[in-house]
Amino acid sequence: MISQFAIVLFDGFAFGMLLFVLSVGLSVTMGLMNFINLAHGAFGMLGGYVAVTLMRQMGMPFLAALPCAFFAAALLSIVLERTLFRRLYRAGELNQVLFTIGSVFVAAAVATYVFGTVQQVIPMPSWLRGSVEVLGLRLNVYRIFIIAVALAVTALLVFGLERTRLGAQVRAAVDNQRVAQGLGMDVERIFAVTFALGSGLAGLGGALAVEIVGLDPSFGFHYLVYVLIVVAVGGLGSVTGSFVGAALLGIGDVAGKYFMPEVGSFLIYLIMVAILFVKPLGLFGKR
Amino acid sequence: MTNAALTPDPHAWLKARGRWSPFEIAFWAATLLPFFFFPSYLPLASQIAIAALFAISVDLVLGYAGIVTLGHAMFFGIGAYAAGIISSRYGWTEPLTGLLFAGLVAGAVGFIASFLIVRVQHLALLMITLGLGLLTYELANAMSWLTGGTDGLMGIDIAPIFGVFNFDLWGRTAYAYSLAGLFVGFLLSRRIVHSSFGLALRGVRENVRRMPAIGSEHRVHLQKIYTISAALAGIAGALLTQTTETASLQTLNFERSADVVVMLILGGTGRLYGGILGAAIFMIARDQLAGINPQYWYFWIGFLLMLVVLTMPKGILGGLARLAGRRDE
Amino acid sequence: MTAAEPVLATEALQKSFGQLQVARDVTLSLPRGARHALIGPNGAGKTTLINLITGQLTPDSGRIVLGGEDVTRTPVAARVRRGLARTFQINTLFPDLTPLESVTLAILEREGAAGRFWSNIATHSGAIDEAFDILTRLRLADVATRPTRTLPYGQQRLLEIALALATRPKVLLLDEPAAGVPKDESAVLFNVIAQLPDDISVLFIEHDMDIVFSFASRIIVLVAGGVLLEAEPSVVRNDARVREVYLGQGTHG
Amino acid sequence: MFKKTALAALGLGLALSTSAYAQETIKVGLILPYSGPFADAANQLEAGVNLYVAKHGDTVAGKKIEFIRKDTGGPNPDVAKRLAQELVVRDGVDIIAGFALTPEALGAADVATEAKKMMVVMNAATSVVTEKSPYIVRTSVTIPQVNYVFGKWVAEKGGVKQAYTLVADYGPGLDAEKSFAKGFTEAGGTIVGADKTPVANPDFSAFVQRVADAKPEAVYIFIPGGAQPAAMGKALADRGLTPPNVKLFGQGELTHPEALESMGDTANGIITTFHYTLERDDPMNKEFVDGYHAANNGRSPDLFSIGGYDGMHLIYETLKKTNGDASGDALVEAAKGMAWQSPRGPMSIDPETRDVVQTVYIREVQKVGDKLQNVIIDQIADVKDPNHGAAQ
Repeated sequence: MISQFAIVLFDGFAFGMLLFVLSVGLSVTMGLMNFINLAHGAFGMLGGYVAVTLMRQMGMPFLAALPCAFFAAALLSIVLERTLFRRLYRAGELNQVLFTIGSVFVAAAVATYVFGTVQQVIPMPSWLRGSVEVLGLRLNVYRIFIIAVALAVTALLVFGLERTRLGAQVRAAVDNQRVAQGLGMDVERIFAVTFALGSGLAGLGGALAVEIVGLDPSFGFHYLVYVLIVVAVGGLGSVTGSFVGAALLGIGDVAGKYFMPEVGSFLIYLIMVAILFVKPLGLFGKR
Repeated sequence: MTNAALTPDPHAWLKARGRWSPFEIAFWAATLLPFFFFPSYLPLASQIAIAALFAISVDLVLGYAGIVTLGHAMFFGIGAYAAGIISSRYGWTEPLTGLLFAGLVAGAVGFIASFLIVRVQHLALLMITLGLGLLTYELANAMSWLTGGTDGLMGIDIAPIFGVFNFDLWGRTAYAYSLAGLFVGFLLSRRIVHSSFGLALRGVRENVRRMPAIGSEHRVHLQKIYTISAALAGIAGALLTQTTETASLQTLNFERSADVVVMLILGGTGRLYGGILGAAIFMIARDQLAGINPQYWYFWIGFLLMLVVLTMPKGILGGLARLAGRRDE
Repeated sequence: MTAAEPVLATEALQKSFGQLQVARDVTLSLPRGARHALIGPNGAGKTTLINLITGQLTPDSGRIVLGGEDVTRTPVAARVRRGLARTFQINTLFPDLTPLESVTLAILEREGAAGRFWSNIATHSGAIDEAFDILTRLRLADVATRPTRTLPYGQQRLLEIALALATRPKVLLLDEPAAGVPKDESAVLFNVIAQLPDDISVLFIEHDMDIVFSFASRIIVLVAGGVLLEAEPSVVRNDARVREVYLGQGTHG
Repeated sequence: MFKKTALAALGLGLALSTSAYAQETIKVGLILPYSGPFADAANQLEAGVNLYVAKHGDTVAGKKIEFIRKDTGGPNPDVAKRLAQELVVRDGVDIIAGFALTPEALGAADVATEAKKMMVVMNAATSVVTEKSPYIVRTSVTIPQVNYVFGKWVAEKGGVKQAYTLVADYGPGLDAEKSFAKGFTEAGGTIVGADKTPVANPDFSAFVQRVADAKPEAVYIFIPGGAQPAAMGKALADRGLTPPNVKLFGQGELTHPEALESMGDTANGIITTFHYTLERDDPMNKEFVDGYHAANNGRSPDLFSIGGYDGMHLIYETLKKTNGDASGDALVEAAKGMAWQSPRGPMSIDPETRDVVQTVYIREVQKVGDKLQNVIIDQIADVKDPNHGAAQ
């Protein structure tokens, strides 16, 4: 019983970490600019398609495809941010919602046109297949890999935010944009960089997700809800919040289904509503 | 100091704001045109009228009271199922009372939900409405003994309206019925908007912090409008059930919640007609584009949404009002 | 309630934000018809005190008594309905409503008629007349039907007062009513305040000492959250501690 | 001369009065979820339709076949009903077809009855569909059809005594669970546990762990095609729930080609029941598959494709039989009892229920060369939907 519980925890945590990589970028950019970017999941989809295409068409190894997914999403996000999204920072949340939903429609149509509606399969290298025995538990190697990647991303983000100049600027801008501007920071530039990083992470998350949840043109819509839950429960602009929120969501989802399969599917929504009712800013939100 | 020529008459001014303009009368007259000029488009027209009523219900909370919601399909679906269930499970086939019943059920659920809704704002509000919507969807799926689950509710049978008008293949009765529902819902909403309560709602939307300072229990206002809006959304859902004799989980899903908000913003919020216009444009565009290319039509819908945001940030009605040089209200 | 009894009184109000004590042991009383000024250097806790009295903030300890009743735990809106109104230092108006609509709304809320959704706003003719009357008194009649956000700043400050008056207050708390208004215009504004009915008790925050000395019948000096002195203008004018606080802080006006 | 003109005039009058006979084209309305989460099903189904038309030409019984495509966006019965109405009143179609999803078919059924048009259900697989209108004919499969006999087979020939069922929590899943359990228990087996997974389920690990805890002899699985089979296969493998440790049974979607590729060798030995098998060794099937590959960038046909292909076959053959009379009554009458050889094998339309009767294949995943594929190990001929009989 204990070992089964541990496995459930492990699986849930791994799923949560996947959601973390997918959503942490949105949390930071929403905290920074109050920009409601519902197209975030579409960057994840792009990352997924880039990874699948590179591996299947060009035989690129998985480990090389992951950074490519990151950079492709980051690059596209810079272009879109410079040309389109920046016009919307002061446009009001409803227009942001409308515009970004519109762009998800466009992204889904383009993906359908280019890649078709078929489920994409990612050819996993053999060292990531199967499971290993750790402390008497059979753990899926790929899930261990996801957790490792997510922890590395967390470490880099925390280090970056705490120790670098850009990180300090981002934190200051999240706390109080007006003051940051007053101190002579170029908030728009900080945001552009953060936006690219966040979208890149979504792209990385998308590439990682293919093996677990599959990939088709509706990816951008399908995972939007999960991403939003992580962001809202964790609290805007907080890496820690997204981490805890994602872990909670993943573990809560899996544990709920394991112990109470009849109500498992709506348990997470119930938990989210309860948390947000008590803490409207999320677990780690500041404002 | 006070110049009599410049000083407005407050009574006349306020009265004028609630008066029917010729445009409005022409608009409602135009809704009858499909009967004569587009008889083969009546099934679509009927569903546009239903979507328009749903959009009006969302406009009441979003456009007039500032409650952004991503979960209003919850009430649409509850109304749809309420109307379907009394027919298929209890044999109550009379449509008008079915409509009322659906409105009451949706309104009651809306009233209960309103206690949660009025206590949160911003992202938390968005996510709680979204969460409640998803919760209702999953609940309806789990209660398949009552709802029919993913297959949809079967065996819905609706008696002729007034015992005379049967729902026909051409959709004449369906459109007349939906249009009547929309018009009555619109009249009610219009009355609310031009009442003192409507003014109070605009006060909440404009500055929620000021409301307590003028002695307003604004949460009571919000609960009231949320309940009314839920009931209207429920009636819209019931209209869909009755005119199509179907009810499915799709009436409850996130897509419907998102679509209605999209229609409303597209048309313009806080104007009642914005919701109607948005619903018409969105659904006609979708029908026409999907007719040309059933696989990629949503590319153009997405393109349209982005274009509207960039060129007409206040929605199509807002854009028209600006073009016409009218004061933006 | 006898005439001598204060309309509004606070008893030993305390409030801290973490280590920062923003109200310490504030005891005040405002008799009927008072014209009291609340002064003090920046950061003395003047606005905080108003927020405590009106209920936007809850005190850590102490009592607030309005018209003989304890309202320490009463919500903001309920205090307003019992006759305690305020204005805001930073305009807190309804940008897209017209002054006529704004003031009518406040009157309807007072009358408990704002929840009626079945009759047109124009049927509340008593409320509309009263609103227009208030606007006329505050010289806003000409702009009564223009959206608030299009009004000049000085008229928006007047609308702040109009909104407060529409609640028919017994006590009116004015938080820097002339903040940001040029000096010549602020005189107009205070003339309006001076003409308020005698039975309204007024407590106002103001930095301009000339205005304070010409309008206040009594002055409360607040420093670091505590009452330094409460006295007649002439006493305050000559008080060494007050001078020191102001000169020491280098605050001008 | 005069005689000739009179004859011509008479002919014209006849043509006008019976325009249904004499018109030059026959319009077929295709109602499918072209957009949204089920877009792939619509694509595959339409590819089957297109392949049939490409192979047999677009003219039948002297009439040109013309398609009008309508998108439902998903399981929306209200939209499907509206589209069916529009097809009938605006586009004047003679036949409505498509219907990948049960709610779509249920929504449109009333329209078929009222407009008296034949409605060809090319996929929607819930038993009840054909009972909703006397004008409905189905060319796909019903879930009880393949699973009831499969339940019996698992107990009798598979030698399994106890099984755990794990199905997606929606209409088709519940149908599958019920009919498999019925066949299985009737043949002496026992169901030791039953779980339902949410339809939109991104992660199966919790459910699979519950199955593993029960240590069953065999597991029966029904999940929708697409991404889920691969995810399910991997979750099972993680828990060591793979043959030969445990016997795995399921409906064909579980082992579709993309899923097998993603699951890898752990899929070896999974036994499934289905009406269409891609690798079935048969010249007609080979021609079908090759043609399909050529027309669709190497993509393989699946259950949707074969449903669409045979649906078109039914439409063509009934039109031939009625000599181009496209009225619903004539076509449905012609369809009743019609039998033919399909790439899937022999099939026919039950004259009583207008539902499909066909061979059910039992397949096992085996390594052929270096590729995993479904190999037919047994087959049961002339299987009807068991529920239609039960209702009478």
